[in-house]
Amino acid sequence: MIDEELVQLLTPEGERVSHPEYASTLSGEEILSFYRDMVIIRRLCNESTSLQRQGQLALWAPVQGQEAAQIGAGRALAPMDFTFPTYREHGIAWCRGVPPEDMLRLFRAVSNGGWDPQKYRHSVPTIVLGNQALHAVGYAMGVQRDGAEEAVLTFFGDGASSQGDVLESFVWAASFNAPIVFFCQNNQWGISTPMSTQSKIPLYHRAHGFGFPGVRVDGNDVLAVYEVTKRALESAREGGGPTLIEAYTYRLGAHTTSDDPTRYRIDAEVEVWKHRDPIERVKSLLVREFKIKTSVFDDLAAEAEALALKLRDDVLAMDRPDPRSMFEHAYAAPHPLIDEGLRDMVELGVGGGAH
Amino acid sequence: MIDEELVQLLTPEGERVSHPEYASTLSGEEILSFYRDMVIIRRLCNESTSLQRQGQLALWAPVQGQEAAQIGAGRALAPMDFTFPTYREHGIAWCRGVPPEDMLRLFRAVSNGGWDPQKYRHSVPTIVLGNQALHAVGYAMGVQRDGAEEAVLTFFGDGASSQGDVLESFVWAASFNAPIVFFCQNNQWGISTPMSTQSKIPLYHRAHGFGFPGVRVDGNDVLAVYEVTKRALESAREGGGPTLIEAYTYRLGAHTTSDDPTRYRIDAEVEVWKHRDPIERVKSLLVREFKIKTSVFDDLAAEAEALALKLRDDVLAMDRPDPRSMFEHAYAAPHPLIDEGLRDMVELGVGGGAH
Amino acid sequence: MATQTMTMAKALNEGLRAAMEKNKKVLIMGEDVGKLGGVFRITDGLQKDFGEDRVIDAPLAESAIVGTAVGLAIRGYRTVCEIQFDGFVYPAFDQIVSQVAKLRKRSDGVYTMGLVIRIPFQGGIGAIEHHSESPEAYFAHTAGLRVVSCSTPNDAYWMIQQSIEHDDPIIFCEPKSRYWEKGEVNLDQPPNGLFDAVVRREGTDVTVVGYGSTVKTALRAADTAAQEGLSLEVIDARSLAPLDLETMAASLTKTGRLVVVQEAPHTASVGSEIVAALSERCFYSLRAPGVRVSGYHVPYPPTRIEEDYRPSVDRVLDAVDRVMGFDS
Amino acid sequence: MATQTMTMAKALNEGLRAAMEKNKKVLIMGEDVGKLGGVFRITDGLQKDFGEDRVIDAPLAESAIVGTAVGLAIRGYRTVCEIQFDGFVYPAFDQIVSQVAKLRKRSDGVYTMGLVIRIPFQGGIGAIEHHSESPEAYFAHTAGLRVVSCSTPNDAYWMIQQSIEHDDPIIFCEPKSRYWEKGEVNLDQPPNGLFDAVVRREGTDVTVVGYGSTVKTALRAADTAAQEGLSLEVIDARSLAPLDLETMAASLTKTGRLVVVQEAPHTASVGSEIVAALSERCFYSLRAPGVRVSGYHVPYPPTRIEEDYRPSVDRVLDAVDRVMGFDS
Ligand SMILES: Cc1ncc(C[n+]2csc(CCOP(=O)(O)OP(=O)(O)O)c2C)c(N)n1
Ligand SMILES: Cc1ncc(C[n+]2csc(CCOP(=O)(O)OP(=O)(O)O)c2C)c(N)n1
Ligand SMILES: [Mg+2]
Ligand SMILES: [Mg+2]
Repeated sequence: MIDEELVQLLTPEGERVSHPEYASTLSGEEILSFYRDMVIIRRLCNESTSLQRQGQLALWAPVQGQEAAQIGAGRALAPMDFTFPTYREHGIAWCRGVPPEDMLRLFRAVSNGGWDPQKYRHSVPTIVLGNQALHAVGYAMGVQRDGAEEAVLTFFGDGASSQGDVLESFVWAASFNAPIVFFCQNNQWGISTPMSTQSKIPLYHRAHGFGFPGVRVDGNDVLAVYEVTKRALESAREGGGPTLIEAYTYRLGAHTTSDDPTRYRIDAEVEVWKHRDPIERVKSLLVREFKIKTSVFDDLAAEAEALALKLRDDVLAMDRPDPRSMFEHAYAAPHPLIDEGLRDMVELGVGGGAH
Repeated sequence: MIDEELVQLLTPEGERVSHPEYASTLSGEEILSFYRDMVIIRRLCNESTSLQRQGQLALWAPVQGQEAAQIGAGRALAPMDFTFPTYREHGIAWCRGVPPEDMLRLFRAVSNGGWDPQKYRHSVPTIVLGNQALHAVGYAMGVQRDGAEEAVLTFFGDGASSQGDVLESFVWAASFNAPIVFFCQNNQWGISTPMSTQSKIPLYHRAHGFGFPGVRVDGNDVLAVYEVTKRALESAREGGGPTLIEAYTYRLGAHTTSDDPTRYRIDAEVEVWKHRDPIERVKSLLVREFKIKTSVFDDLAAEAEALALKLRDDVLAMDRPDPRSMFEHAYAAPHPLIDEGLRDMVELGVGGGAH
Repeated sequence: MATQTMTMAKALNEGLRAAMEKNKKVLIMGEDVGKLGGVFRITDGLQKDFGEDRVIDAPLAESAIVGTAVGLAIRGYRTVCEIQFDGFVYPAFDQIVSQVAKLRKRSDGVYTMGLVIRIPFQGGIGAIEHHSESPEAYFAHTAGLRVVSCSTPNDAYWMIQQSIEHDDPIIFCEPKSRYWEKGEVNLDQPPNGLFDAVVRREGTDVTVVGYGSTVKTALRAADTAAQEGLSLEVIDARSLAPLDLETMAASLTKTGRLVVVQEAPHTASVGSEIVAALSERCFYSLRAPGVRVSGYHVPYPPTRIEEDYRPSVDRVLDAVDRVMGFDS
Repeated sequence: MATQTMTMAKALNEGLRAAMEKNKKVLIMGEDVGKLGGVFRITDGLQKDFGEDRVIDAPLAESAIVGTAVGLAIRGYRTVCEIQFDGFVYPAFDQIVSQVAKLRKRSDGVYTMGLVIRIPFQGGIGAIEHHSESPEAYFAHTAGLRVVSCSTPNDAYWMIQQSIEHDDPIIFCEPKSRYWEKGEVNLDQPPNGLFDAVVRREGTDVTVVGYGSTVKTALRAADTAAQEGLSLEVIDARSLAPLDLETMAASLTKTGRLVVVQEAPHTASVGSEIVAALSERCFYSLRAPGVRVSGYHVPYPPTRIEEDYRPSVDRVLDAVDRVMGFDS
């Protein structure tokens, strides 16, 4: 256990541990399907990194190390819940059904979003740190006004927890008793800024100061993340108001493919966290407790591989958009400057897609 | 006692009570001088309200009911400490030595500030809710870099406690262990917004979530406010980092002279708080314990009266500024648009002061 | 035709009421908008009639007022945010520029940013600092937003309803110094499209463009100028982004002379845009350069001297003289 | 004369180093400015040499970065705030507009707002959204601020030092697409005053004004135009507020034709101001209206198509053709 306050149901070695308040409700089949999601997300993430290295993406924000946090949270959602992600929630997007290629449109720099947020009930990525937390509270206020039994789940990092918008969202969530769960992935770093610059004490304590519960969960333990998130979402749906979940985890990779973490963190730290790998511990459990055979794992790896290859194909097929598309959807209604810009562009002979 | 967490050393009836952590260190003479400050501030405030009613001020932000909070805090300051007020800290300004007429320049609409903030070590009033909390933390970071044994005291209201800037200032103060005390006057209202809209739990709890101490003090008990603030300032000066003080008090008057509180709050509430008047309870103590004679109170009242009359004279003598003064101090160095504006104004025949 | 005389404040109140009656998804949110009815009483009585769920008293945080309105828009609501005074919109600037203005685009048209941000703007009421600002240029510059301003009770009544119905996010600037002035409101039909400029007074010598508070200043200047035999055409821009350049250009083709009157300082302002855009459209008609009468390039002064900062009739007339003095 | 060839990024780094050596009160504050040296490495090595108290890694909150720098200024420090990317300056907008710009005035000249806000701005590096914005007009419009932009390593080296020494708050816009381009830096003396525009190439037919990234675009256009027998005079505005209108007007008096090139959208922009101000000053010299080549009025597009959004050599030449096509 990393600290006593941490909710953990599975040790890094894959041993079950009991917790006074939470117990795993998952069957072996379900755990295997969680494992599958994590394996796929890691594989897709690796593929994306190499696509970026090969010049096929402008940027990539890896999720390695945070698979349990995201799959645990994402699988705890009910279909009608709504999610507000940052730029790194690939695992959540996966759970919501967003096609992998859509997740990469932003990073291929062919879209500022990438998917239909209403269709998947998963908002477009928010890059400005913290902005989405307020959107989530507002959406939750809408849910309240509709009298719907739905919850909202929003994501931010340890770094973003210092932004005024995140902190104001705590004030509002408490004030309106909004059906929202704040999911903070404390991956210990905000680019080069260590967690200790944002707070000297665990982040989940913040919630208490605003008058709602905060829980720290082992973010590398998919069983624990699932139970904690599920309970918080249920509470939100039932009128119990907001919860802050701090998923204590680690960003195994670089901040993004533009980042060079060797400048600011030591290998030893990364090594420690590699031993806490979120995927390995579930595998141990599956092997030991549920006697899952090697062939099953091999099949899943093959499935992930196939998805990665498909992703690669899909990405390579993503053409440069028609420049004229920049004028679409900037406004809902006709606007003279849109007409003027489009006319100028066409007169300049610009148009058409890939080149 | 209003609630168990509240630090109180003097009941509304003027009886001393003991507290496990704080004891009054003040002599009778000192208490009398605190009483004097409160009486004067109330009198000056009433004078300002009537000046406004008579059309001599554009606006006035009354401080009635909050005299103990402000004089208790203001008197706890060491000369080299620095303070960052809102628009309502007339009692603090008084303690810092700001001439009363200077406090009214803003409200007579002849200045956007009113006094020399470096001379009195009391910053200019901040009207945009919460902005000053960050200035205070920055100033405190400067104190740290100078290796000085000084503390910074900043003020905000229950309403402003919801602003991102105030909340970010908590993050920074904790992160840098800055020598700062946050003094929140929870006067129960932010214009028409009740405290319950900002938080369902007492505000001082917020500090704990950010990793530093928070204390709730009876803001109508000048003895308690003084001790709590003094200790927090000392701790800051000695490297103990930030403290949040929530002074639980009440705005007896309107938000400002433009406000009509009958639209949103009931008389009964005001009546309850009138019985907790911060001045009366000290007077009871002075009479009973220190046998202060009526003539002394009469003399103080007369002194306050004289100051009020002088204030009135000073305000009436404040002429409309020369319009050309708007170009002064907008920039430190020459600027073509300043020269151009001034030239245009002079060509239009504008200039000179009162009319 | 049902008409009624009322103040601009009342017209806004009635316009909001009409919009709320028409569409259950319309909400009002802001500081003190409930029991108090807002510091200018624009929302007076609405919470009583529509309930606390539709007229929402906000905690004191502007970024959150706008940020939650974005979330409500995603959920299908249309929130009218009240910013208490112009100088307090800046804490919400990030949400407005990075989210309100861009989310439709980012979502490829899936999200409708149905929200209106009402800002009592400009000076003239003798307030203290931050209560008299003219922030419209910041929003006009921002792609993804639209910015409008009313100058009469009739426009106030209709433009607020048109803004709420519109599918793009709208910054709605209300000239607070005109809140208490009365005018006729036609309750049957809107006078114009939301983005149309309107000729308030016809004239032949100089085109004077104003908006919000400065329309009246321009009309007064036209009165005075008329006595000196000069005929000013006064245009109320109404929409600051997009600008109705057609209406302005038509006037300029006739007069050849342009004066723009605004309270904001002139650098990179709406006035700059009007002058620059019309100098391009009307190059051959222009008999003098377009001239701006603006607030000076200083922080808004203490209000005992604000009338020397705000464009006065004298300053407008001085500008008119200047453009008349050019010969070409 | 000691000169050295270096990139703009290195020149900024050396300029910051020189300023820190000269004045112990100079601090650097921002996200990742310490060990990482900033995401663009502009502050590389400075924390190592000047310590964590002078090169401060900030918690992730821009309003606080600027707000605490204000407090540090009151205490007598001079903080250079690094905003990581243009699109992240908006959370600090309130502090910049309401405090940084106004505190000297509010304190009647007692406070010196000694701070510089460095913003890597404009696009062209293929980044994702919010990393390619041109927010300069917002600041140019704001009384109390000054806004400058460098376009060469030599200017970068000197202008950052001049900005730090200056007693007014300065928004320092760095064209991130030019960070890695090399140029000669004269280590002995500054080339110009901080607020001077500079003629980068002399010409007689059309005056082309750019700043930051667009200076090079303008120079390239001038090369091409020269082949067609057209002589463009290219001015680097350098100071966006205040503008050095004298230098521009002098050029315009000669050429009679003006094109302004900026990445920001044109409405109420610095380009609008240049066109409007010069149309007034040079009315009789103008042979064509001033024309702006700007970003389009849309949110910055996905960067696979950003070169169709940013002013290109083609678009500049097209504008040149347009102003040449006017006859008067
Ligand atoms: C307002 C704002 N400031 C700065 C940035 C640049 N930035 C992007 S990610 C990042 C670090 C965020 O750290 P954290 O919140 O912990 O999330 P993580 O990247 O670790 O998932 C920064 C500073 C930004 N996107 N938005
Ligand atoms: C950013 C901002 N928003 C709105 C206002 C308008 N306003 C002035 S005072 C006030 C209420 C403040 O309440 P509180 O912080 O409790 O202080 P109090 O007035 O009670 O002393 C409001 C909303 C403001 N000054 N600044
Ligand atoms: Mg992180
Ligand atoms: Mg209050």
